[in-house]
Amino acid sequence: KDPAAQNAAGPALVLITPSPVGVNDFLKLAVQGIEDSAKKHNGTQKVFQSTDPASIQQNLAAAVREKPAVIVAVGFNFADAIAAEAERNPEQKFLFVDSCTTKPFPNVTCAVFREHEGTYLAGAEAGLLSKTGKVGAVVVLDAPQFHRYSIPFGKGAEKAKPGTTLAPLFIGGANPFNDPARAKALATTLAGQGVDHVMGAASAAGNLGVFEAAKQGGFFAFGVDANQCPASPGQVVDNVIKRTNVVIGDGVEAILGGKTGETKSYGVKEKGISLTGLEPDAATSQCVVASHPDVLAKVGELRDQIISGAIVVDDPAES
Amino acid sequence: MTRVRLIAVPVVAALVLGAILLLATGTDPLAAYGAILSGAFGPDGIGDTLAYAVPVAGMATALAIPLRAGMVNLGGEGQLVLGAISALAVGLYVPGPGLVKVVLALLAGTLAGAAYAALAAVCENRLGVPLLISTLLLSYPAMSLAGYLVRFPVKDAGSSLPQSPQLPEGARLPELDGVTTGIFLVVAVIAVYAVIDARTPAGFETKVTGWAPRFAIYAGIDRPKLTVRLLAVSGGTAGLVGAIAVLGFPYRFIDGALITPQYTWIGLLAALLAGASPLGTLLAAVFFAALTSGGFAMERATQVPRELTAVLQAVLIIFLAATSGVFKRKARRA
Amino acid sequence: MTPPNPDAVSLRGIVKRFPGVLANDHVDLDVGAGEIHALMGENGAGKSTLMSVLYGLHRPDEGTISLHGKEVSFGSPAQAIDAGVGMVQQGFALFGGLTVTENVVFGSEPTRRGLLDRKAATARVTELIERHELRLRPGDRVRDLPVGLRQRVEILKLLYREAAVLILDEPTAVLTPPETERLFGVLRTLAGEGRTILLVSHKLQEVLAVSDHVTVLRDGRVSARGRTADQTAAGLAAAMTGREVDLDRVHPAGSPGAAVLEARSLTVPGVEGKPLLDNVSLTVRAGEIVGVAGVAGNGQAELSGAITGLLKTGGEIVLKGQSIDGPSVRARRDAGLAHVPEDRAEVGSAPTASLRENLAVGFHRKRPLVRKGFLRRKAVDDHASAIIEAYDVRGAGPTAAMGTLSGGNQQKAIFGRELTHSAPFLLVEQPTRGVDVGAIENIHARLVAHRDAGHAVLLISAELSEILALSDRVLVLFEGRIVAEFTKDEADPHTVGLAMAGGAG
Amino acid sequence: MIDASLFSSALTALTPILFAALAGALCQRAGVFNISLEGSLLVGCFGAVAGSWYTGSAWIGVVVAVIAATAYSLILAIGSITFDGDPIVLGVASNLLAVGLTSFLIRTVFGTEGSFSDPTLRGLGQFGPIPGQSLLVYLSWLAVPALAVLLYRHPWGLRLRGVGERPEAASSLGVDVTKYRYGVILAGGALCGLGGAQLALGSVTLFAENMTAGRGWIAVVAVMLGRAHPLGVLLAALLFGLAEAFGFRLQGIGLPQQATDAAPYVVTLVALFLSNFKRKKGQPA
Ligand SMILES: Nc1ncnc2c1ncn2[C@@H]1O[C@H](COP(=O)(O)OP(=O)(O)OP(=O)(O)O)[C@@H](O)[C@H]1O
Ligand SMILES: Nc1ncnc2c1ncn2[C@@H]1O[C@H](COP(=O)(O)OP(=O)(O)OP(=O)(O)O)[C@@H](O)[C@H]1O
Ligand SMILES: [Mg+2]
Ligand SMILES: [Mg+2]
Repeated sequence: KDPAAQNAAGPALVLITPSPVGVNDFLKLAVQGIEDSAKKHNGTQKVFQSTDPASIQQNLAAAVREKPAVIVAVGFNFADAIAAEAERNPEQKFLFVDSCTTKPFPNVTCAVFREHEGTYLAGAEAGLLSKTGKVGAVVVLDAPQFHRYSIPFGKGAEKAKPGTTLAPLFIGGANPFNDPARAKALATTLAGQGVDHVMGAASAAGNLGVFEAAKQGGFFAFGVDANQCPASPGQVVDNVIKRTNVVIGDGVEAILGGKTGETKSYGVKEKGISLTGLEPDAATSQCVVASHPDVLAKVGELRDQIISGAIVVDDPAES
Repeated sequence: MTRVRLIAVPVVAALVLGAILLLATGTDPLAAYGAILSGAFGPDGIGDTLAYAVPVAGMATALAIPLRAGMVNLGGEGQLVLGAISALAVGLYVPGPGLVKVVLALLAGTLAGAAYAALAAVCENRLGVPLLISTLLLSYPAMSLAGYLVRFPVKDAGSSLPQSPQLPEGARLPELDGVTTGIFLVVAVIAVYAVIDARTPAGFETKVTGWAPRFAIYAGIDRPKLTVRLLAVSGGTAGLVGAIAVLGFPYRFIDGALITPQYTWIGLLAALLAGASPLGTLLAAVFFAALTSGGFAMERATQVPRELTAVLQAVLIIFLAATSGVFKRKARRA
Repeated sequence: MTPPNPDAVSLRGIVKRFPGVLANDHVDLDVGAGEIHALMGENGAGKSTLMSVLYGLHRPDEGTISLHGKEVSFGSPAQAIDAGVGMVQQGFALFGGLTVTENVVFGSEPTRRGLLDRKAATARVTELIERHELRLRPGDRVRDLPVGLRQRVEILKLLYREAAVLILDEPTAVLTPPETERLFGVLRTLAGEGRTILLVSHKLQEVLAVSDHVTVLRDGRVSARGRTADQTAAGLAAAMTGREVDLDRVHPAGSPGAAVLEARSLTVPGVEGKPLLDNVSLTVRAGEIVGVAGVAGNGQAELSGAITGLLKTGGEIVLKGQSIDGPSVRARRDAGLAHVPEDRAEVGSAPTASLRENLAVGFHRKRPLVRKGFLRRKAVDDHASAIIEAYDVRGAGPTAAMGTLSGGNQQKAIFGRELTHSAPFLLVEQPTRGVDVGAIENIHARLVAHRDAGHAVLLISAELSEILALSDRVLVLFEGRIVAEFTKDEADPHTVGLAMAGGAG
Repeated sequence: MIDASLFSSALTALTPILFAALAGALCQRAGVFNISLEGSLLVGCFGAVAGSWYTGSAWIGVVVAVIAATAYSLILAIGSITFDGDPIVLGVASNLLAVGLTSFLIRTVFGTEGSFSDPTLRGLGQFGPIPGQSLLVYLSWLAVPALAVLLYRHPWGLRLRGVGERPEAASSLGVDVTKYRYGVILAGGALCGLGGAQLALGSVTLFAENMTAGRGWIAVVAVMLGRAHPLGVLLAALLFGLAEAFGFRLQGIGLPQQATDAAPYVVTLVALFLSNFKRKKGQPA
């Protein structure tokens, strides 16, 4: 139907998202990644957006029926469905980003992130900047996967300034991934307890609630996935960025090159995870941390220690 | 003939309205509708439709049962989830051969849902909290409890997500072409409901209560007892649907996975639409399931937002409510 | 043609059709100022419809309405009210949750700075109450008032609106003789002030006693009219029904046998300490009709609830030697109780369901309707046809919705269903409320036949004449207690009426 | 555990619920069972954001929210009054419609999905002495006595209650039942519009799919708990808001979120039990 797609000679790629892309930075980067890959290999690309476990399964099955060169799935919600489809369709290649199947499959390539390393660095910034010695986190759900955004934040802060404490709060409720008002209320609650730096891992919409609380309460927040500083300039200190686009590009390239079945972990060292402030374009990022070169210098040291292995950040999801 | 017209007019009206929406967004309505149809009933789509229809029809039937007596159970989500988590716990922890486990798990799910819904009935009978409110309010703690369980005592050791471990190989309901064999259980429940509704004193008493509650009490039907019974059956059916869901792919309980697809609300709508009649409820449920799976297919094929089908669905019901007598509260008396 | 002194109300050629029914068929009606005009007719003759047309609730399909010689046309009651027409509808139009004052001013409230002026409202209502000696308290909640007082609230509403034309649709259906007397006193005073009163009633004696003129409708057409002084009860009854009706039939006494129902010390607590039913004991024997007389609201509903099990009560009830004071409604019915309730539409039937289904209720767990646990369609059909035939229930057949039957036919169906149980004990409440003379005759005959078949019957009725015509024994209920008991011979309207008013306590 | 921010966050949490619950109470008084509050709120949220975005004025956003939610409530009004449809069917259907329609519109109008926001999107801003509260918060508090006066001190209120108790009687006294019922449903829609505007432009400044997250259902419960009296409804909403804010505190002392999530519902249920228990004791049979 799409004439460009008909003419393209290269591989067909399908990206499946677990929820609508919209303003979700993580998924936007994934879409960017698949588009870049398609362009690079002169292929075609499609995006199937899911809304719930049932539609994830449907979309995955529909993708398999199209027999593309690579099916890319982002998000931990795909684990069971990919395992089932990979088993049933050994010829089909999958790139699974952000999580992995429990059992390895020769046709499933996994790319996972070590977000906790980035969170740790962000926590260090918070510790250095905090006046109250209390930092907090507003996180979607109280589950180990999401603790990667809370516990290491406290650890980093404690490392940077001993004695700093962490207060995490979780959104939960009827609609944890889309309840900005509740995210804001939680952030405000933290501020009421003396917290002045809040890590926001409250979903795309939820983080905006956290930032607004920060603006109103005069405290600071941290974003995730991409540079969220422009959403609330002056309030967002820094972001734990996840280079999903790069990771997808790498993964697709590897699969097209014939390498499949691996699991690759991306952390600070592999440049899959970083902080906006540590990137070359930090100065134009509108992030608060850009005006604290001393803090950035110290955090840069910590990053190097993580890269060298001198510091190992515990993964809360492993516990 | 008039019945056909009663349904046909709203359907056409909804389709026309949908077509206007589509034209407004610059899409060919015929292509979009074609994609919905083939996505819902085509060789690739029918499986999706059935897979979706199992929980929706199951929940629709669960909620239709008390609705027949004029009782609205708004707590289907909690009962569904509680049934699922109970079935899962049995499947995981009760020793024994696979088949026994499956049967016990289904039973446990049914019982858990039944007991919980009956509790809401007791709240109405003993504490004067209307059923509508007691079922709704009790639903949330059940969902929280299940979330808590898979987060702590029943968590999947290998995963960092709020989900349970997978059930062992033997303790699963097999799939046929992507559709759980639980479909037979759901069909059986609907068949039993249809027979009880049409042919037994119990079904008759339920209907009498639905027609005229005070008349039913006058005639010797014990309303509190009936409420408990109907809610137990309703919750039990919801629990069974939950059990079928966890015993099927992906063979585990994932926090929120039974809630986000809106099985319960769409089921309730189907039941309300059909006036809780057993076969009508089934038809409406399958229709909604087809619209949903067709919607996703349409989006994949034409990039028209799948929400269009949600809009069509709701508009259709509203037109139905407005133009036909199916939802009339009371026939007017002389 | 135009009379020099135009009538206060003049209806000309009124036609009103409902789907399938010609309710009013070219009806003419003239009523002078200061006149009490009675409107009579069988159930469904079109009385309420005609009055509703005058009150703006229905628009006539044909015909004209004139008030004091001026033609008017009402699209809504609001317009009729503005033109000075007021109506007390059959079965009241009161709000139980509101006070007397609120009910009275409802729809034309006095205001001050945009808000309700409660003071002015109360003052005006109090003044009207005093002037017409209505003995109401403006602040009382209407739901706490007995029926007789509610009736007065309705009258008060008309007075408050300064209605020149007062329509009362069967106002005495629920009143006792003394209350009726009081009401008529008020009506006469109002007529004396020059107001026009239209009174709809089935009760011949009342009409003869209070009205100046009378019009009889039959099948939507005027079948008789004239000065009341020129009419006789038998003549009016014949005009209504088109046949001779035996009006004053007092049925012969039965021959009571063994006690079937024994109730001892039935008590229902009230809100403020005063019990609604206070230590009531009674016995009903086989082959006996025991009538419970009393002004509505003196514990009748509670007595019925206590016996049927619809209300939880203190005390003991023994049915055929078996204690039933614990068991449920169903157990009591299984033990031998049948019941014709007061409220036919909501309690006695399911209006939206078919006649067939309505008739199956109560038989739906028993043979022959059920066999091997399943309801048999054929048996259900046969059962319905049998009752329809035996009790002459007229309508569109067994599949017609109960609610589409006329009131009289609904009553026949319910009677048929309950009598078909052949239960040892039958409780009947207000069997002929709102039922026309022809139907009354029929219902009474059936009750007596039921008694003569050896069944025990407890009859609760606010209609004293009905109690006297049927009962072998009469109990009088006053303020929750049985204050007097009479044998058939002792019972006469005067003494029983006195007891009903508390004069025997 | 208890400090000013507890009340502040309770206040923020309860405002949309309060608006919706007042809408529900008004409808209930007129004998209309309104369970489409959730959908009305959501439509209000969307209208507010769309209005603010296209005009650059948050207050025009509020007006658009009110218009949108009022228009949306026409579904219930026309369906249940003019066509005598079952209000529960219409409520459930229109709630689903609100979710579908706003998700559809966010894609077709804003060209995005999931949520829409922009740094230049105008919010309501703070007003008055209490930090973090918009003018609408105060308005919601004012609405309580205003509605109480309307219901119990104004002729309309008297007629409205009459319509709720016995529509046929009210109509025979010249009160246009249809007009009153339309009036309360549409007014309820307007109130929900204000609630949605507060949620989407007051609490936060964005629209997210299904962002009402069950607040409309809580409002339905609050109507019940508050016995459809404006003051009672306020207390019920306050109770819920406090219980939720308190639940956040419990997380702070280490309870898992899954446990504290249930807190407001359990508290509400207990409150319902207690209030009914008292009533039962005071009023036998
Ligand atoms: N709203 C209506 N719709 C259809 N038919 C009606 C309506 N109101 C009255 N009828 C029919 O019109 C006829 C006249 O009814 P109406 O109520 O005027 O009788 P009535 O003389 O007042 O009887 P009753 O003594 O039972 O009160 C009846 O056949 C009745 O069923
Ligand atoms: N609202 C209505 N809708 C449809 N049909 C009606 C309605 N009201 C009455 N009818 C029908 O109109 C017919 C006449 O009713 P009506 O009330 O006049 O009966 P009736 O002959 O007076 O009987 P009865 O003496 O038992 O009241 C009945 O057969 C009834 O089924
Ligand atoms: Mg009649
Ligand atoms: Mg009448």
